[in-house]
Amino acid sequence: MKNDYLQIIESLLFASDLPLTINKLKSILPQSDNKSIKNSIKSLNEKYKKSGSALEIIEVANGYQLVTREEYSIYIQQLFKGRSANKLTVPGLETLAIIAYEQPITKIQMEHIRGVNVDGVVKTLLERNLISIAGREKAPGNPLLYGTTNFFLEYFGINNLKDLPKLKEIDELLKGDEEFLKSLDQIALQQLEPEKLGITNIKPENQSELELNQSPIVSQVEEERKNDNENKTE
Amino acid sequence: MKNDYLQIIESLLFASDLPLTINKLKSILPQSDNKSIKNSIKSLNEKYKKSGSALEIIEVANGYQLVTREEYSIYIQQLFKGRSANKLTVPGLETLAIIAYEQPITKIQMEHIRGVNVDGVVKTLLERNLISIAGREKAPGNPLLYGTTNFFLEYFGINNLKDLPKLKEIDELLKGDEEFLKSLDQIALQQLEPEKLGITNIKPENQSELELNQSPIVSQVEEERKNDNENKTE
Amino acid sequence: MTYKIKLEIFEGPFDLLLFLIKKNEVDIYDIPIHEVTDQFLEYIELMKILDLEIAGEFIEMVAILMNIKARMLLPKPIGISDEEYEDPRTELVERLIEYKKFKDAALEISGFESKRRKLYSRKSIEKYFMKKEISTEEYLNDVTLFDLLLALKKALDNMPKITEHRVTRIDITIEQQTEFILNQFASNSAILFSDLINKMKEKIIIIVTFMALLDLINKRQLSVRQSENFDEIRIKLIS
Repeated sequence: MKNDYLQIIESLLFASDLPLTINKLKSILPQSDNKSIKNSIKSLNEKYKKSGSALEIIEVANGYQLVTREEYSIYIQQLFKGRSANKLTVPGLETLAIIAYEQPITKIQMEHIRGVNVDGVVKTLLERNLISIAGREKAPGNPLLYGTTNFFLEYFGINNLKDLPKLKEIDELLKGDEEFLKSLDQIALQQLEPEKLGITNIKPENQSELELNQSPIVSQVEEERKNDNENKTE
Repeated sequence: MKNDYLQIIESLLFASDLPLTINKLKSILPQSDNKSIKNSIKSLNEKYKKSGSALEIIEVANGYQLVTREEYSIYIQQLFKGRSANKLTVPGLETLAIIAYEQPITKIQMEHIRGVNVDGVVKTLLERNLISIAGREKAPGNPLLYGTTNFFLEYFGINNLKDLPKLKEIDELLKGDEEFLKSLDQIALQQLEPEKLGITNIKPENQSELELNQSPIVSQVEEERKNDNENKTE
Repeated sequence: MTYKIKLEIFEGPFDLLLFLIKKNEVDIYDIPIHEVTDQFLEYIELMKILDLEIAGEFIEMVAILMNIKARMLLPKPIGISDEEYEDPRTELVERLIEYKKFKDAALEISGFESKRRKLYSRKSIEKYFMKKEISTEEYLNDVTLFDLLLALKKALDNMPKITEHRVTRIDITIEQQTEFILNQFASNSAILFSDLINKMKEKIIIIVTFMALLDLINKRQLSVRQSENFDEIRIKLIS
């Protein structure tokens, strides 16, 4: 099926984010050789040209890559330009999170938590309308205070700041005390007194297998983390 | 240039890794409207079909996306071997279904329906960006509410939440449940060989009930799921 | 190995109950509660013997089933008509049906998932186009509230340490609390559980003490009696 062959190559070139070498294509295509692959790529390119497609296959880095024709780059740039304006960087998101939870907050305070200069990030967040100036602190130098905007709420799909998950909830969400619950369940089970429930054939050996592990239930890390969060930044 | 118009759309769909909404396309294409865009996409799809292309445009997550046709997935999988996320687990799918149909919904409500703790599953779904926090319930304790994301739509290939399959009516639920029985795979019990384990109080009647139909241990659904996970890609 | 994988198929007590109902070919609205309860217990027993983790929900379901079983044995109160009488099984049946509804839906969307995974979209070629204009910082798509949380957690985790930071750590082990419990019997032959814990302020201490107590019971050093539900728990030393 010569025709199918073309389509397999097309699908592979389309799905791959890197140029594909002839060897790679050969390894996937049954009964292919260098010549048949080169010919197929040539046929595909002719087909694209004839049907007036926006795509073409180029030879690059010892391989083949499916790309858009040069003349459409102006449109694609618009696509990405708009998109990057809508995006946040990782440092941006971290700073935004701190502002959201600690507002109103000064730059100095943000830097205290993040440990790095936040000038650039704050500027971007202001430009993006995710934060705004919320007054001045009554302290030496009267530094500016920052807080989140209504657009921030809209962006994250919540109605008001009270809806932001609390630090405790974050910890619960991210960690989940599964181990803890499981160990309690095991004990609960052991305590059921199976005879009374009508289970009579559990042998003592088995019961002993259910014995608890002796490690403290809540790890100290967990405990420390809790304290950390409670005493965090003044 | 009517023809050029098709190509611009093609190049944009090709370049984007996310589905593009009509609004997005309109903002880039000069002098376009909903109708002209919809028509162009239809024409493009017809062109692909006629020329025997490996590509097609699907409607997903309130937008359009250029993807490879299903029949080429076996080849592309070879390209991505070992490089993609696993399929969702059964608890993951069940919890996600509950969230999708009942959103916004609290964890307690999910647990009431599923009858089991959902902490771990919810965390995984959050991490995979399939669900997100959607505010708080106005009820004692103000628990967090959860809902599905745009990526959820993309992941399942549906255009919007209305396209989710209808929940079955009661009588429909109760009859003809081969699939369900399979998924609950009784072989589990057969494999246990109760006698060897020292369980002596299972009466012969019960034992025969525990006996299994001799079908392969793993139902076909399971088998497929396993294979998919092995060859999966994103 | 195999059985471990297989037994996980019952995601929870509802799954197991639905399976038992199906297996016995009985009407969901008329569950023979006695048989089903027995089979449910048998299953838990198997899990125990195989030393599998049994989720608390299964234990909870045993309690619910036992409760329904007991109520079914009671005669219908005099003066209550058939219409007014509520079958003790009703709530459980409704929850089972509700659960089944979503279980079926999950199976359907699982089909969507399989299908969608066969359609490949492009990886972004953004980087080729934007290289000159934007910095090398990674940009994020579709940021959700959860991402915001992760960012906050990361920021707090990486926060420079404050020098005069005080951490109150509660060091408590089961061994310590075992000793504590046994010491209580120096002057008393029996103690009440409530007395044992009522001076404890930290939840974690109460929990560890409780575990120590269970441990002692398990080792048959202590015995525990309670006359009725919610009554005081009396703890005695076994000598």
